[in-house]
Amino acid sequence: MKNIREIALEEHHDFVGAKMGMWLFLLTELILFTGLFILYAMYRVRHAAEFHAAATELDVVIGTINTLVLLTSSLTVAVGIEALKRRNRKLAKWMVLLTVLFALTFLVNKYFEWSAKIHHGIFPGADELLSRSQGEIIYFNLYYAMTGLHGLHVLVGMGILLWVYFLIARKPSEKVVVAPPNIEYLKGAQLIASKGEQERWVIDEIKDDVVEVEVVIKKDPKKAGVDIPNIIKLENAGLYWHLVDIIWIFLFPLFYLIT
Amino acid sequence: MSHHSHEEIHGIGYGILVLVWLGLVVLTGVTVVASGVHVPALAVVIALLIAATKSSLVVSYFMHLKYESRIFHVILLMGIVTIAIFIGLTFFDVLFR
Amino acid sequence: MASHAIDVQNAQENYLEVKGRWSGILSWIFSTDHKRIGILYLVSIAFFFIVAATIGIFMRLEQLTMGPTLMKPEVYNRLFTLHGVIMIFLFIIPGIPAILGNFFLPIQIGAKDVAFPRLNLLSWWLFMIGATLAILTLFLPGGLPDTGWTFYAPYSIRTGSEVSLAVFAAFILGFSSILTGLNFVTTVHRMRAPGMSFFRMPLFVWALYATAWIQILATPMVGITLLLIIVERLLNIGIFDPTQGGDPILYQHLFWIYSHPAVYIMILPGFGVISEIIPTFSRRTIFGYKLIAFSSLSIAIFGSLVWAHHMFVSGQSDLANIIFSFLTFFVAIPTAIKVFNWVATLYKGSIRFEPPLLFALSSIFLFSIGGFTGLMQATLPINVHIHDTYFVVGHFHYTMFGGTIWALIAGILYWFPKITGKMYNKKWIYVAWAFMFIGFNTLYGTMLYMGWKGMPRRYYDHLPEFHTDHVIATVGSWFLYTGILILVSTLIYAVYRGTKADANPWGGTTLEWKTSSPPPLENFEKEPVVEHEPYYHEEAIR
Amino acid sequence: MGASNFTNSVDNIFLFILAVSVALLVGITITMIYFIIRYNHKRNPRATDIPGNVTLEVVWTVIPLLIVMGFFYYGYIDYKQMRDFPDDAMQIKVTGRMWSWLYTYPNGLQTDTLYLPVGKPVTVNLESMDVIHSFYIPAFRLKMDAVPGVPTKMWFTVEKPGSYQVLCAEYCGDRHSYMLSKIVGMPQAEFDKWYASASAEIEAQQAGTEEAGAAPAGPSPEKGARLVKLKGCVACHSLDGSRLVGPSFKGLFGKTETVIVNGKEEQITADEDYIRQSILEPSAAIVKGYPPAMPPQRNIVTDDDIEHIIAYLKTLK
Ligand code: HEA
Ligand code: HEA
Ligand code: HEC
Ligand code: CUA
Ligand SMILES: [Cu+2]
Repeated sequence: MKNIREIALEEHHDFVGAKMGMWLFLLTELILFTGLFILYAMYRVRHAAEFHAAATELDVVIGTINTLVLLTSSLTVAVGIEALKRRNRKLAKWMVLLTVLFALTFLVNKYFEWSAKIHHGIFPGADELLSRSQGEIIYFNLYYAMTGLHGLHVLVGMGILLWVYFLIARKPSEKVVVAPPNIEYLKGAQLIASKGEQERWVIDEIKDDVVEVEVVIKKDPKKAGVDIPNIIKLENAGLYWHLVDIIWIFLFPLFYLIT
Repeated sequence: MSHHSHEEIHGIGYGILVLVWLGLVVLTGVTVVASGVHVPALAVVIALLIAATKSSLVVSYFMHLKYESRIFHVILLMGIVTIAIFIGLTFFDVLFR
Repeated sequence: MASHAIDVQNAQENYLEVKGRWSGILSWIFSTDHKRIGILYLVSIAFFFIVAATIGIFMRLEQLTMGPTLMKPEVYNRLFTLHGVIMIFLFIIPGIPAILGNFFLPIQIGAKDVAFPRLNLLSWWLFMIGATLAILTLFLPGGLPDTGWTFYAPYSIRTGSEVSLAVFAAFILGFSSILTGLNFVTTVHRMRAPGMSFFRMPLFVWALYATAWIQILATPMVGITLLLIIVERLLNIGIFDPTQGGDPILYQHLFWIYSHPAVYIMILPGFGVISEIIPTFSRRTIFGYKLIAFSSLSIAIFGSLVWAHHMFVSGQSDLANIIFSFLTFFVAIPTAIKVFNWVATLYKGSIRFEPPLLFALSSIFLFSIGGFTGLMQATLPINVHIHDTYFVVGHFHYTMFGGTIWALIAGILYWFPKITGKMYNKKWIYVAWAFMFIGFNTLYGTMLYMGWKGMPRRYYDHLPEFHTDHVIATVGSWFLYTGILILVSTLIYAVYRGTKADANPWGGTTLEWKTSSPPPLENFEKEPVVEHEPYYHEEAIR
Repeated sequence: MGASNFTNSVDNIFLFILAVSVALLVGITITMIYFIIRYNHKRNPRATDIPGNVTLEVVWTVIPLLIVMGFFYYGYIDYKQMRDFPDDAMQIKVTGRMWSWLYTYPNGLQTDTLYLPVGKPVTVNLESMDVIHSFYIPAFRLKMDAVPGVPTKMWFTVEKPGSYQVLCAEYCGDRHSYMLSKIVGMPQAEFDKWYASASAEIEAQQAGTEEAGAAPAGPSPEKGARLVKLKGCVACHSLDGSRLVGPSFKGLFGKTETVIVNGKEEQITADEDYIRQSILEPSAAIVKGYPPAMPPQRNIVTDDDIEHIIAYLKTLK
């Protein structure tokens, strides 16, 4: 049996810390795209007219549909997180699954969009493309680079959401530990242990001479339980997914709506 | 530390989330319609403003930033300022070459 | 899952003795203990450093004579690229944060570990994977890249060497660096011991904190830039390619947006080390604590405003040149504040002159030369003349090698007893210092001189008028190499045969000196409570 | 007087900054050493804690600020001149390519050494045909990148007659360090004489090809010899049999060699057609053992030029 210090090190649940880590990571993703946005901005001011001309060739309808799909997927994942926080595991599962389905829809749409373009000989390095004006070449190269990288992020986000889905769908583990690393903190601390629905345990009977505590909570597997660490995993997955959405919010007008 | 377990429980209501989503959908409609404006410079500004509004909605509600502590706001601010610097200073080259 | 299997009874054991789930080498490469990861980095980084330094020696040998002798131009070009790539991406950027930062940041703030120990291990693995990929290019048909560490387009798009893989390796290394930064920021925010307010943090932690922000905010930029090089090469997405309407100058912007702030990723932790050493050996508190702390942040901020000073003759707009030249000068101010405060800290101290102090002060001296030459380069008309000459090569060796690496060595000497529990032979360190100091200035001082005379960099061969200078520089490199070899052998000898060091051999005041040498697995027997500012020397007159 | 109109001013700024820097460096170093000795623990057993001093901090923030602003100001003044292009300057086009410089005068005259009159402003318009190069004349304290797709320029006045080294300062591949050339400054009268005679030759040649298509002078090995230097062939092809980036021209004509066509090896004899193809479409057949590094020369050499070059290659036994 592991002792409390081991658990503390292994499953050190600093939720705020984990979320902070995720936000910092999102910053790096933002900057990654900033590189491309810089290029877009610079080439756009130089080739404004050609960008406009090229943009007419994109299908605004598909673009709008995809925007709506992503927005809705953001909603579903947000609702899913909310549901899990309220220990409504069933709703959470459905919502995450729905989000994954939306992501898939987005990718399928993108696939059709890209293949239509490629079919018309508009893809990087194609003779048809290279015969156009410089601004148009750049526009389409950027289009492929930016939506491509974004698509990659959709794919990754989908994978993460699926993974979290399976974590949630799994039977909650026997043992739920929310013990902070230090015994001191346990004294008088509030501890949520989700035995069944939304139950709270308050531990305050730890005496001063206690140096070690083992927190093992047996759960009734028949009731819907939630592994608390999964909440933060879903929250972080959600944060990532929203970022993917935000990037699209900018890509959409910059590529589709500048006609 | 376990105090935050509080906050894990009290999230925001489903209703607000749906409202925000509705707002986003409406704004998407607006930006599509507004793209018909035939003043190029203005069109870009409008499109970017709407996109910024939309993303701030996503950030505040869907991403919960409104309910997070100050340090999270600082983190986001750092990112935005950095992006502004990177894009802004590059313009000094391209616009004046 | 992590490899911590701790037996409470034996918590007193130091981190080197702890028996975990794994044993032997596995107990290192799968350890999530920040101290073991620090040592992992130390060993791997030192290995790459020796490889790249040896390449440097070979480059000098080629320059010893005029005309083709030792190697062909295509070999030389690959060597300086490899030298630069290893030195930058595998050595100096991870250098101090990954080795000393990993080891001491948690201890100095009284934490048990970093915020994300497993992520920390992942960073090291990414580092190794990146390094392996970079080396792998040697065995592919195109061979090592031959572009210089800057990978300028369009040359990097056209050359037949294995740029794609090398660039991908750098991309992965970038992620390793980002994850370290992310870990440190979260650690500083979330893991400080009771009483450790921001203004009680040691300055080394402040420096790492500022560095971590640059790592997070700037590194993705080089990530995307290098990705674009890959897609240009493999998928023909011509974004910088002039034949497709691309603008090669924009590549340089993106590259330097990262790579200039990166030079502060390199130097800030070095400044942090110096800020630790000087008060310890002066036995007094540091002069201007807050200013030094904030100057780290302001270097980080100003440092992100000046990137295009690498592009004064690239063809960017004149206005951009003027603005970036102007902004560049501001970086000198926070640096000046640091230097003056360090010097002031010596004032009325009770100075113990020991090897770490010697190296720290030499680092200030050498870095100042690097900094002043930096100001010359920032002056527009001078830059027009000396851009891409050996003057620049001299400048960056003075800053990176003279500043950062001398500070790294100072830090290693300072914390060596804490890390290993052993003390080295100080006499030999002084001998090594003499060789290094003389060699260093002969080698790089001469480079400054010939650069001013007009010797371009990345030249396989040189014109007769530069021959004497090259010979002198090469001889200097032998002294330098000798010095470093003495230093390293002294330290390696001390690891095995050194005398036992006690917990606080230098009289330091920060938390790492309040635990045993080497520290126990969780750094402290009992979580420390902080009551003073970091450099509180009890015996000092107040 | 300096070699160019900028030589002296740049040197002066440099010396000024150098002097200030050395003074500061020496000052700081001496202070450090003095403190180390004066406050050694043997002399000063107990340290005095001084956590800071606002006045001092302000002083050493403001003074360095003033100093560096001074540096910027002097630099700015001089740089403005460098970028203030005179209207009456002579316009020269400088083309960089792997790995040689080509100079084109206003009347179309092309040379591989840049002859210039002393005392007359010259604007150099740079362009590159492949990767980035950088046109560097150390004696003039000037350089500027030649960027493919982006026109760049610089200007100067040669002030002293003489021959000045031109280097390439942006890494551009294997023979970057051999991308050398010269600028020769000569008094105006001498320059005019040279310009007239060199141009006359060009005009004669152009006139010749235009009007008398029926009676060409015939391929001339001498012209060919000049062309391979002017057009930059010798940057990659040696004339003495040694291996540079490409195969040597020596003994090339009539040789039987293995080339790779569409990935398959073939034996060919280097006849006129093959050489023509090699120049205009190098990628069609790559000589075994060499990289596909030769750029197509379609815009560089004319069909006539090629005939001269072939004639010259025939003489290289
Ligand atoms: C550790 C790395 C490091 C550091 C810290 C610096 C610091 C600085 N660098 Fe350097 N630099 C590099 C690494 C670094 N550099 C590298 C690697 C390159 C070349 C890359 C390549 O092309 O391959 C380069 C190139 C480079 C260039 C481009 C040169 C060219 O290619 O044309 C310029 C131009 O402005 C420059 C300027 C500066 C300045 C102004 C500082 C300032 O931060 C310096 C500030 C310090 C001081 C001023 C000295 C200390 C202060 C005092 C002693 C107080 C008194 C001072 C005053 C009163 C002024 N650097
Ligand atoms: C930190 C960075 C660093 C360091 C330390 C060095 C070290 C050396 N450099 Fe460096 N150099 C660069 C970074 C560095 N270089 C970069 C970025 C470039 C630009 C590349 C480009 O153009 O793309 C460059 C370019 C460059 C050139 C210019 C090439 C050209 O333009 O043609 C030359 C020329 O001689 C040179 C020489 C040397 C030599 C002789 C050494 C050393 O060999 C000096 C001797 C040092 C040692 C022998 C150290 C031995 C170390 C150990 C034994 C391990 C100790 C370990 C611990 C203490 C942990 N370097
Ligand atoms: C950038 C380098 C470069 C330049 C400049 C260059 N070449 Fe080449 N050349 C090569 C290389 C490399 C090869 C071998 C590979 C190939 O066949 O394409 C080659 C091959 C040739 C061949 C065929 C040689 C053989 O052995 O079959 C001829 C002929 C030739 N070049 C002529 C010229 C002429 C004429 C010029 C100038 C107008 C010129 N080259 C300029 C690099 C160059
Ligand atoms: Cu051309 Cu270097
Ligand atoms: Cu820089």
